[in-house]
Amino acid sequence: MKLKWKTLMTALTVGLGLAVAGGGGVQAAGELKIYNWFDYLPQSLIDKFSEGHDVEVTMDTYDSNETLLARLTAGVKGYDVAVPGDYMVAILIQEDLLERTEPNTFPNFKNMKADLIDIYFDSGRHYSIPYQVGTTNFMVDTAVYDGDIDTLAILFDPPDVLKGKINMLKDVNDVLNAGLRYLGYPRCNDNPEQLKELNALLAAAKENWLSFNSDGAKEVLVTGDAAVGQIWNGFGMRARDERKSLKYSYPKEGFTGWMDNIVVLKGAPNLENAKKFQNFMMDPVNAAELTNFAQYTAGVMGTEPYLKKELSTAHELNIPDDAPKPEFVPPCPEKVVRLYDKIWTNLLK
Amino acid sequence: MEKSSGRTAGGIGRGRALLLTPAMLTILVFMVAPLCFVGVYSFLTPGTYGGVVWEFSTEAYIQFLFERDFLDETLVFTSSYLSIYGRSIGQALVATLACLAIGFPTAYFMATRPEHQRNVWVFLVTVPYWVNLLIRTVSMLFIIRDEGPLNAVLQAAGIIDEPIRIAYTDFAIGLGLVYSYLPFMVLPIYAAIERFDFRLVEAAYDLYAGRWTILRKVILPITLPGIVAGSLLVFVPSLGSFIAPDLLGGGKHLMIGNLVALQFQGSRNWPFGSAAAVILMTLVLIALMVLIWLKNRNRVEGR
Amino acid sequence: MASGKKRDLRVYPGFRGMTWFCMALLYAPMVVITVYSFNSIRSITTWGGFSFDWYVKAFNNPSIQQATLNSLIIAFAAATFATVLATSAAIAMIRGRSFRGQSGVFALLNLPLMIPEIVTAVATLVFFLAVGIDLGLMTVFIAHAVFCIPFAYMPISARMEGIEGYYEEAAQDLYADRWASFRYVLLPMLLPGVLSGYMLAFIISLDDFIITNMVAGPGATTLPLAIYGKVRTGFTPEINAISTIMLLISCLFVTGSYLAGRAGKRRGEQR
Amino acid sequence: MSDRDETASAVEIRNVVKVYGTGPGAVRALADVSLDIRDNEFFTLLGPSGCGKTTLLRIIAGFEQLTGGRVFLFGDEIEGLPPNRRPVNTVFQHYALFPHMTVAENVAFALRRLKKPEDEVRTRVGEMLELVKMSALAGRRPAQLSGGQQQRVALARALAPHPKVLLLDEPLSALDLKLRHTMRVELKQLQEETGITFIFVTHDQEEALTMSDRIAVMSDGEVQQVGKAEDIYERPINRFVADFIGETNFLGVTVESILGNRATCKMADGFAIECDAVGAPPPGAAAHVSVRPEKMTLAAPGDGGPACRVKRLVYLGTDTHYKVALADGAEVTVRVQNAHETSISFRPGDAAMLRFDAGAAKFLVD
Repeated sequence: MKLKWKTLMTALTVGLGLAVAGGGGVQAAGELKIYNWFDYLPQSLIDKFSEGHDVEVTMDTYDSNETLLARLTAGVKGYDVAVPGDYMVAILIQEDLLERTEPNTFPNFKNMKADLIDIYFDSGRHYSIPYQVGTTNFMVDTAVYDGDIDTLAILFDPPDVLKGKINMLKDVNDVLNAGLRYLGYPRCNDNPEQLKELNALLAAAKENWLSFNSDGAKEVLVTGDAAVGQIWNGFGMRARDERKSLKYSYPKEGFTGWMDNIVVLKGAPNLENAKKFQNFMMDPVNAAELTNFAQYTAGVMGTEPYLKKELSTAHELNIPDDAPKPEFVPPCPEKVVRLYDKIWTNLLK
Repeated sequence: MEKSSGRTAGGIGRGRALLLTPAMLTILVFMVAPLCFVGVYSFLTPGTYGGVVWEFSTEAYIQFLFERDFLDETLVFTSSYLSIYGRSIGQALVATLACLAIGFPTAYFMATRPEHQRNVWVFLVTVPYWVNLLIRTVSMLFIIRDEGPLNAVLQAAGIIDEPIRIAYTDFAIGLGLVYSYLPFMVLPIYAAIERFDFRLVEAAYDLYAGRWTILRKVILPITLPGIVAGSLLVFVPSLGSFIAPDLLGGGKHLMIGNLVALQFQGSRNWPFGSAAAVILMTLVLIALMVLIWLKNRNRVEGR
Repeated sequence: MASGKKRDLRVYPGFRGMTWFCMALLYAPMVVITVYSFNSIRSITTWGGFSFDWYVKAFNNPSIQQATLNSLIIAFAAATFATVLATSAAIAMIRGRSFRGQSGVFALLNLPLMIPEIVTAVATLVFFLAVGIDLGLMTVFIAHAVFCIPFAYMPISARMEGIEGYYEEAAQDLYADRWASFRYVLLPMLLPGVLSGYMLAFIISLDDFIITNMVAGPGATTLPLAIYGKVRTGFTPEINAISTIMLLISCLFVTGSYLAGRAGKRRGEQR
Repeated sequence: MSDRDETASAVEIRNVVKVYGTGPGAVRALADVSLDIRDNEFFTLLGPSGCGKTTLLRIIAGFEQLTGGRVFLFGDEIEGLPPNRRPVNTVFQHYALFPHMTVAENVAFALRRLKKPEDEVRTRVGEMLELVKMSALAGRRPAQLSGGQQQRVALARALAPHPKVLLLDEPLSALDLKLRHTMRVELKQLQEETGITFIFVTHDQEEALTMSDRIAVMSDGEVQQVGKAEDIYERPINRFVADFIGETNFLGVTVESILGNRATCKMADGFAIECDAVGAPPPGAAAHVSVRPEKMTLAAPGDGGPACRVKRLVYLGTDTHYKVALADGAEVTVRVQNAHETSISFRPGDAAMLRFDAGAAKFLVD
């Protein structure tokens, strides 16, 4: 009994001690605090930046754009750099939560892909630089169904073999936007008639769906539980590694593109280092290293020589010429968000 | 007992107040104070990108029962949220009962092991929980899927001829919830049975009670505090859980947890999220009151 | 009894079987997780061959190590803090006559259980910022300690309710002051409850994601945060490897407690 | 024991009042109790459950606070001292042996709390276990002991720190009959050997009578009578005491005359009996007398006593209990020893005559 008591107390003391010690302790000249998805930035790049600029880099993690927003609007301070998605950049700018760093004046800006400069959420790139670019589509197991997969009918009016074997992402926008595209209606739609039609379409289609699952979007396809599944393209490529018969679709009705961006947060304690980081990540060598790790697509030119071969040829990462262009969907007005919420709740009640 | 009879509730002594203070203060400061925000939020107007606008509104509560028509904005009764709450409560109840059915015998078995083995059993029950729930649930899905190990084992054993569908069913949700919260049932019951005086069993046996009568009439009532504690610890988190329903059940239905989380994230309607939470709190509070009432009634009858 | 066989009255048929079922249920996913931590490919569900790669990767990944360490520190600290508070509260609640407002106090102690985590998370975040507490490991610790209290309280109070008051009276009668009577009589008798409560609080803290996600500050990324934050790149067996290491650590605890229990038993017999 | 020794008070209880709760729900457990318990005495608090005897014991031990009055221990006021600072120890009704400790650890508990040197502790524990004949089981846990063994350990544990007063709260109530009888003897011996003042609480009058030097009979939070066993039995002060201690018959009489220590009284049927004159009301008054069943005998019908009829009888080996009805219908219990071959036996329905021992009938206060 005595032994256990002592162990407990020691553990407590050590634990608290470490907790306190963890707060301080900076050896390098500068600091950079990055707020990012977990495992989205390779350690090698962190080390490289850290050594190159004598900066101690710390990384913290969030799981969704919304968590980032909630924390920033609540007033969380202390981070220099974050990696929000496209629509979230628009919101953060509107809410005045970002530092206008003018990346367009940085030396490495010359590497930017031209079509990503005048993007709707940050036209002219005054705040953000692209981190990774991707698309959200679905994959089909061609061993189960070998017909035409480049249509949203696979999701909303599936052939019999695919019925009951479809996984959707548990994300209101990914599901509703796909439905709107299938119906040929615009995004951020507040037309009541069209939304009623969408509501009916989803309710009918749900009968044929197996599940709504984002966390296991890859696993559900790989294990064969689902033969069709909405998925992000980089994920899709990894799924294909494990199940060769999976094929990524580029539906003719259109699809969503997304882009994570490096932004500097308002009041960043290490503003200069943050700017250096933005510039650093626009270097094609670094962007390529990131892309090799994260397996989506870089937003700068000149990465090809450094990319892994399978990335430059992967069907998932290279949009075919005959496919529509990816659509970056802006954040919808409040009224539309409420209507979408209602449809979503109704679908999943 | 002479000393406990006929006493009326009185003031609390200084010593006991002192013992209660740290826990109460911690909860008051870091829980009740923050929760006041939630209560207030539920009567405000949602901000565009999350947060609230400081304008009084009961819209959040109205929205719970009524929806505005797509076309003419008239209020129409909607069962969407009621059915979400109904399903969540139903699933939580089933999960609690299932946990009790598995947890009680397990706790009993643990508590009747030789003394020096018991701590090991306590640890054994909690060891799996050192691994993140998400990973565990993904693995569970892997096990129960159509071509998974479970079906393979059952087939090999000749119990079934072809794979049965377990994953993506309501059964899987129940399994997931049971799996998620089983220790929360086992441990409190174990703590209660562990100090149970088994001479009482001998006494009851002596009085011509059968094994199962003893269980029902002697062991269960005496270990009731543990059972009640365990049931609460399973029921309440089950009510708010969504990982198991999403992954194992296919996530085709929203749970209360999803609903609330959605309001604070994608839908950015903090007042409605707060209102949904306040309603959930009220439900749990009612359940708690019923439990306390039952407990008191039992006590009175026991005299 | 015609059979003349001595029946152990404490044994119920089927209970042993149910226990093994329970253990099988709890440990089946552990087997899968452990097996796939040795996978040679980047998958937690498709087997590609045996390798130690993911362990090597985990050992060379400071961010995942830091996250694991953070989780353990928070869990140890929060569970200990919550257990101490819950034990003292349980003693005050159960010992002695009932007092005015007792059910109110009971409800308050269990309040953290009743709030959906996401609500607690947002409310706590707003509160910390309003009061001006800097987010960091400390805020995670506070938030965890608060919601761990009822988890620790329940088993401890369940146990406490079963301990008759006369043991403490006997101790005091035998010249033990309040502390000695707690330390030498009540605490040892309460220990199974305290242990249960501590373990519950510990695993609850270890596994918490939603609240941590909101109240964590710079340098406070925990393991669940890391795991959920991997959505952009997907789960890898690296997580399995870390999980397996965590399992090993917890098994050390099991062994330790078994040895301590055996030692205690032997000591008891010697006297 | 000389009277001189007995005057030293071990415990002095002065006007003690104990009320639980406040307001209309308040319960009065003790009303103005005063007692003197002498050194080296085996003192018993006897009464039915709810009479306040346990409360009084707990007040002496320090578990309950007084509402009013004072308590002295060898002349020192002890009110306000917590139980752990009072040199008294208790044997609890359920023994309250610490289940996580061995027998030896239980016995050593108080000595360790008093920070006695370890070798002294060991010696003392050995002595105590020897005293209660439990040395062989020193390493056992309480759960492995029988009820009687637990009882002994509880005794050893309470005696180990040399208490000035030992308090025993119904310690025999959980034992079986035979064991209870053995333990009575052992307890009494133990008290004599150790010379410690025992305050013993029980509701069992037989226990009280066999062991005690003095007994306080309590009822409704008040002490009814204090005295030696014979006093209480032979001279019950009131109907409650007479009824609670042993068996008795109450007879309604009218006092005729008082002469010396004898009072002549007339019974309902006109028969005159000789009563003990103590407490007798003036001649002509109606009163109740108490007559113990064994102070009467049954004889063949005649003139020596009131006529009666046998209703029921219970044969008890050493003696026989008769229930007889007097002429006015009042029922009386008579215990007849079967000591002599000459004793006449009666059957239900037989006519008989009651014969009183001289002075057997005593007046009661109420």
